[in-house]
Amino acid sequence: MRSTRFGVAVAAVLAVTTLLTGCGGPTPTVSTGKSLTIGVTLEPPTLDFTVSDAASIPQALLYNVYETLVKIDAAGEIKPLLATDYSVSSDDKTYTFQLDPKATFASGTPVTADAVVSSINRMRQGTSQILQRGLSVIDHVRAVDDGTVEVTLSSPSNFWLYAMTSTPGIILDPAVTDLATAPMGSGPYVFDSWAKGDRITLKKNPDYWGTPGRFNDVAFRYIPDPNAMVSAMLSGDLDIMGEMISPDSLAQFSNSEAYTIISGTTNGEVVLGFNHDRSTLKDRLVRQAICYAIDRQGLVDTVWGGQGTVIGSMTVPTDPYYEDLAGAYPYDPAKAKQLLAEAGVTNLALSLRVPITPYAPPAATYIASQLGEIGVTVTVEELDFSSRWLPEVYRDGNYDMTIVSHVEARDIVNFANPKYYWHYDNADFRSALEKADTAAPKDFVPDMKVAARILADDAAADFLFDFPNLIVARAGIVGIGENATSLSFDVTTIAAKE
Amino acid sequence: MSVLRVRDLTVSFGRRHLVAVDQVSLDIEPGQRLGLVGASGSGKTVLASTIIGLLPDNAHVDGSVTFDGQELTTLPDREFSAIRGKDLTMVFQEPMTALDPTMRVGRQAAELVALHSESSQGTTRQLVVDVFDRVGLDQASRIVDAYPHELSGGQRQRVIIAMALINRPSLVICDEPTTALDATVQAKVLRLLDEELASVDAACLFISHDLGLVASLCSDVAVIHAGRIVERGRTEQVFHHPSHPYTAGLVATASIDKVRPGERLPVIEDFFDPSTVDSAPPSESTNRPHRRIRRSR
Amino acid sequence: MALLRAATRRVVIFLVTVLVASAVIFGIVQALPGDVALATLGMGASPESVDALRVQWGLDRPLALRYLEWVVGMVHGDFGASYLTGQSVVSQIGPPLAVTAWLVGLSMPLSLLAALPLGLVGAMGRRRWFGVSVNAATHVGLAIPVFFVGAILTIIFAVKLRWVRANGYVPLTTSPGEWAIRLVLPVASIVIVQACFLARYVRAGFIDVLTEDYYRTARAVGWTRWRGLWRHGIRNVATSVVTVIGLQLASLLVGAILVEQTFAMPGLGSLLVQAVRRRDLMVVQGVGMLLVAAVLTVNFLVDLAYLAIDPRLKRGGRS
Amino acid sequence: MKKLTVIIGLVCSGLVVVAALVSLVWTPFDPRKVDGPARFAPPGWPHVLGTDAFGIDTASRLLVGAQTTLLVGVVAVALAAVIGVPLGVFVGMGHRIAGEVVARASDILFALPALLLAILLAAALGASVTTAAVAIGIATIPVFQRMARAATLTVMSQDYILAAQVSGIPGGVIAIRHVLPNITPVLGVQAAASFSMAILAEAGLSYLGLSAPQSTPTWGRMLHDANLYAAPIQAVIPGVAIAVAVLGFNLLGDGVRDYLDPRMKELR
Repeated sequence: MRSTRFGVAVAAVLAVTTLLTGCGGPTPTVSTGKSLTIGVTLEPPTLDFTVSDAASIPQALLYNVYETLVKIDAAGEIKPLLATDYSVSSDDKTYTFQLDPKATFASGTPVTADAVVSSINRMRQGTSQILQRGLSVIDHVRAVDDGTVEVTLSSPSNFWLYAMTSTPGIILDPAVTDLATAPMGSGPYVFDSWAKGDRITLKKNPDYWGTPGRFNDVAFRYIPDPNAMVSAMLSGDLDIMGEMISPDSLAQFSNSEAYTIISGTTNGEVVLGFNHDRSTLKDRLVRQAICYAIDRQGLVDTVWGGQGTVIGSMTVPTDPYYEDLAGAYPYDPAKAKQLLAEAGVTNLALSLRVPITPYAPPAATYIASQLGEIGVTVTVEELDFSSRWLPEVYRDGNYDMTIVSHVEARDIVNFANPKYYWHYDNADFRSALEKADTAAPKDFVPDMKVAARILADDAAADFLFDFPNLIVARAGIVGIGENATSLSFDVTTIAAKE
Repeated sequence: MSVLRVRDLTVSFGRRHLVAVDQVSLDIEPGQRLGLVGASGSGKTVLASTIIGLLPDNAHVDGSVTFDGQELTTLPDREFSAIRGKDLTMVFQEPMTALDPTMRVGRQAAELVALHSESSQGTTRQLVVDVFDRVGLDQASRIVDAYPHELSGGQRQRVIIAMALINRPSLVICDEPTTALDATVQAKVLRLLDEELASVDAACLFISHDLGLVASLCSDVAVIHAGRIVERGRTEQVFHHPSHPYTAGLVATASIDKVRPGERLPVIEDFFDPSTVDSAPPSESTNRPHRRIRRSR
Repeated sequence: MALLRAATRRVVIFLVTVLVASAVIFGIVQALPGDVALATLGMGASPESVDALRVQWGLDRPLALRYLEWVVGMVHGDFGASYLTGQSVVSQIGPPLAVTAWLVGLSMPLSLLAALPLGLVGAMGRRRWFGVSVNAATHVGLAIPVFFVGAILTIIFAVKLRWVRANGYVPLTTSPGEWAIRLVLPVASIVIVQACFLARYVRAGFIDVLTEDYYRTARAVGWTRWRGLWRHGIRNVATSVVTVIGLQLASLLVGAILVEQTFAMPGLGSLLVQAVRRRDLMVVQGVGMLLVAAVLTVNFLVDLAYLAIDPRLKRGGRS
Repeated sequence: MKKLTVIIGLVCSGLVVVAALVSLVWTPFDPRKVDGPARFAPPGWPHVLGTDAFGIDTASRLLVGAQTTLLVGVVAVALAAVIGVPLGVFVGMGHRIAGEVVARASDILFALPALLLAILLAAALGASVTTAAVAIGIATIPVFQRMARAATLTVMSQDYILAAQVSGIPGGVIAIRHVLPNITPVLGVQAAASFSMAILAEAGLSYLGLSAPQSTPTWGRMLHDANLYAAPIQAVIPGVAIAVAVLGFNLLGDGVRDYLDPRMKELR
């Protein structure tokens, strides 16, 4: 493969920002020594991210407790963290990381090359699919010297370094024994306690090697009930409502002297997934008809209080290769009916089996009503996510349509896996994606745009909207990233003004 | 002065004002024993309940009841309660259910004493044991600690009599006190009642359908029929020379032992036809001013 | 001697019942479709990784063996360990049980305290305006879903007036003040509904007494209406209310989940729902067993309480 | 007063029944038709009770929801009675060992809280109104079993049963001819009470997401989905509807009981 300047270019940017190491530029009037309570919805089943892919684990721990060699900042750029710098070999297969000599784990142990190597190797054993997908491309890892780590890939991958900014790249304290309940990392906060069903509390790492945390403790409170979340915020119990899951209640926080509303983007594409194993849905005309029949802006307005960006493919605005394809299937029920007729489909009846999440059942109600308008009978079923949606829809493919927000970054790759629950099998798309992954960095973005367009043209799914990063903070809380570019709820940049 | 004076007492029930006691007047002198005789449903028990102020909520009372010169029908519950159980007491028909099953009988009696005096717990217990002893309860000191279900019917009725007499009342209302008891026990309890009433010198309104009992215990008798007093007088007088046909019927049916074998048993209707006599059956009273008495049970 | 024999017999029956209950719970729980390994791995799980995790957690071994291990473990006080976190079930049940126990433990006496006067007034005034209105109020209170009551209380007292915290739970040992201020609304919600529920039993109990001859006796010996009813009615009422509370205990412990959900409290019911969703079956079994054993024990104790309250039963006992 | 109770009970439960019947043939709007621009309309015209977050007419959903409410009550009570009553009569008629077994089984069932059953059942079969109703029904079996047993014991102590037994009439015939007719009134009262309890329980299950999906209009689900802050009235409406239904059937049951229970009547 060809050599690349991608890594070098990034490294140049990093050199300038090295000293900032993840700071979002706090105002001078910050106070330290207070506590921060963040209301979020889903509690992790376990804290062991090598076993579980639950997004709630990195939400609380990534960048706060665990650190990675490189991180993603709020603008979607790769920034240094434990590594001050890195370089890529000319064949794009070998990455050499220079570790920050100051870096230590919270336990006091320095972050050495050996620790990094053993951590990465440990991660490669993990059962988590995210870990396996991110790390399977690694051929071997070795410590060049105390402060230098060399990772050799089996083939070049534009996705790899990006994956290393998330859970696959977490560098564990070698002393950690119980990942499920006692995480140990090198971040500005250390894990303090987990009151199951209630909260996870982090406390300040007093010996943090970089810019110290600004709060003595940070609590993630788990409040699944949307009304209860709003009540907690309104009664002054929360500093930040980390996930505003009832956007209709936003009006309660319109007083800008008391609250700040942050509305940005996330990596979550809310997708109306089709089961491509179903004969009717194999037909592109039928899929396109469904896409034309759904008024996505209307859906966002009705289901998510008008918050969220209508998208047209499996990409979100913070992706470097994002292209606005939202106009691909404008709302046109007449056209939808015509396409159905063209496809020769009459009396179409489809199941819409959705997981119980704040967004999916309402979206299903909306979609069922709209598809009813073009004569498609939709039977909605709500399934518990872990215990029923996963085995029945995800594993066994027992569904026609479903709605899920795919929260991981760059999860467009899932469309290249015919075994993935959509059973989408498109050789053109696969080769386009493969081409982009292994392409020279300068070709990555245009190649990805091609791949994304294939999905849109093929109506591989109906890409409903980009899940908004909707956050309410009490006045005085600053530094919250507008766009959630990673799975982390990154508190390292947050401060409280007095 | 009469200990009890009832004047023109009318008691009716419910929205339809069904009359149970109609224009009744009677007097009981201190120490006097008045028998009140009548068939079931004649209004005996309602009359007794009215006197002691324990009518159900839906009763309407008209007329006057004075006890020791005090008007009872308008007396507030709190003041009435101070008289009940002290000067005016009652012995009920059903000894099996008249005692609280969850409380030791001695305590029930002791509370009654404490309720009407300031005596201390210790002396009260002794008083209760004494009274229990007097009413013929063997091993009275053990029985005070018994629960009602541990006692026989006769024992329970003795307890109830003891409770009725313990505060030395001036009037005891006995509502068929022996009906629920075995014949042998009946006689004993009756003798006891006779002695004890005499010993505390209490007047008595003795309600029964049994003429024999009344004759053995009471100096005077009143016959009630369909809510009205139809005859009243000295016991021998009324029983031997009944002036009202209903009384005659009662007496005849009571003397069944005088009927020769093979002969038809007499019934009241042989002597008395309710449709012809002035004693109308319970009627709906109309246009009668009714005062709802204070609710009590 | 007869008493001893009867007691032994009851204990044996009790133990057999508990054992059967354990089999029933194990059977139901194991029959649930779904898979803890898959639930844990989440989206992205591959069949191989699911199988690997199942082997790692010993889920591939025969059912009977796992049942035996579980029962033997429980006899030794070991209820197993959560698949997800590896923590022992006992240590996982502890904190949520404390939350629910506080919630129910505080609500019940308060409900009873409120229900007694309500029921007494309702019984005594059952044909008059004050009793009728009290009775009507209890009927209405009983008909309102408890979580609806909770929501209304939250909006009024936490959001509008800001007198108390909206929701959440802080352990007593962490901060007594916070603990108390967060318990006010959930306890009040339960009390409002539960008091109305109990008041109806209290009322019925007192009305029973009103029709009893011994109440008439009490009145005849000079008790005033109210004091007489209280004096002679309270035991009768206690009998029925103790029965009701005893029978209700399990439902209360689990039913508290409605309030826990409304007030975002990490109680036993929430733990149970969460564990069922994630198919953390050891936890489900553990909580289920705990509840059933608790109720069976309470039923047993209720029988004893009957003896204490109602002397009639000392002979022969309750059939 | 008793009359008033029955009248209010009849009116409230009658409202529910009428609403359910009306919704079979007519609703003001399609209770499933989403109308984005009309969302959160306050009560008025043409949406008498306003609209919900989807712009669906609340009055229409409320009417259709009455069907579900009744369905839950009927299914739960019928299930509980059909299983519980024969067991109760069987035990009450004095089968000693079988009786002990049934009593213990009923203890276990009683010890399993209704909600736990519902959670497990929803986990096994999926959350739906039917699952919820069945779970509530199963949990109510012991109530009917015990009630039927107690009532049967009372009946069995009557002389006419003894007479029947002495004349060699088989137990089954006695059960059907003498016991069942005599315990029916008591069970009727229990049925009304259980009916309202079932309605309330279903609302609770809906609140936990263990009953109807959003597409099925039920009162519990409407309450569950209501946004307390954006449109509190949309929570109040189903809340009141549930209360009216529960109150109605409770009062009806009470009224019937008062009517049947001679002890409740004033003594003459």
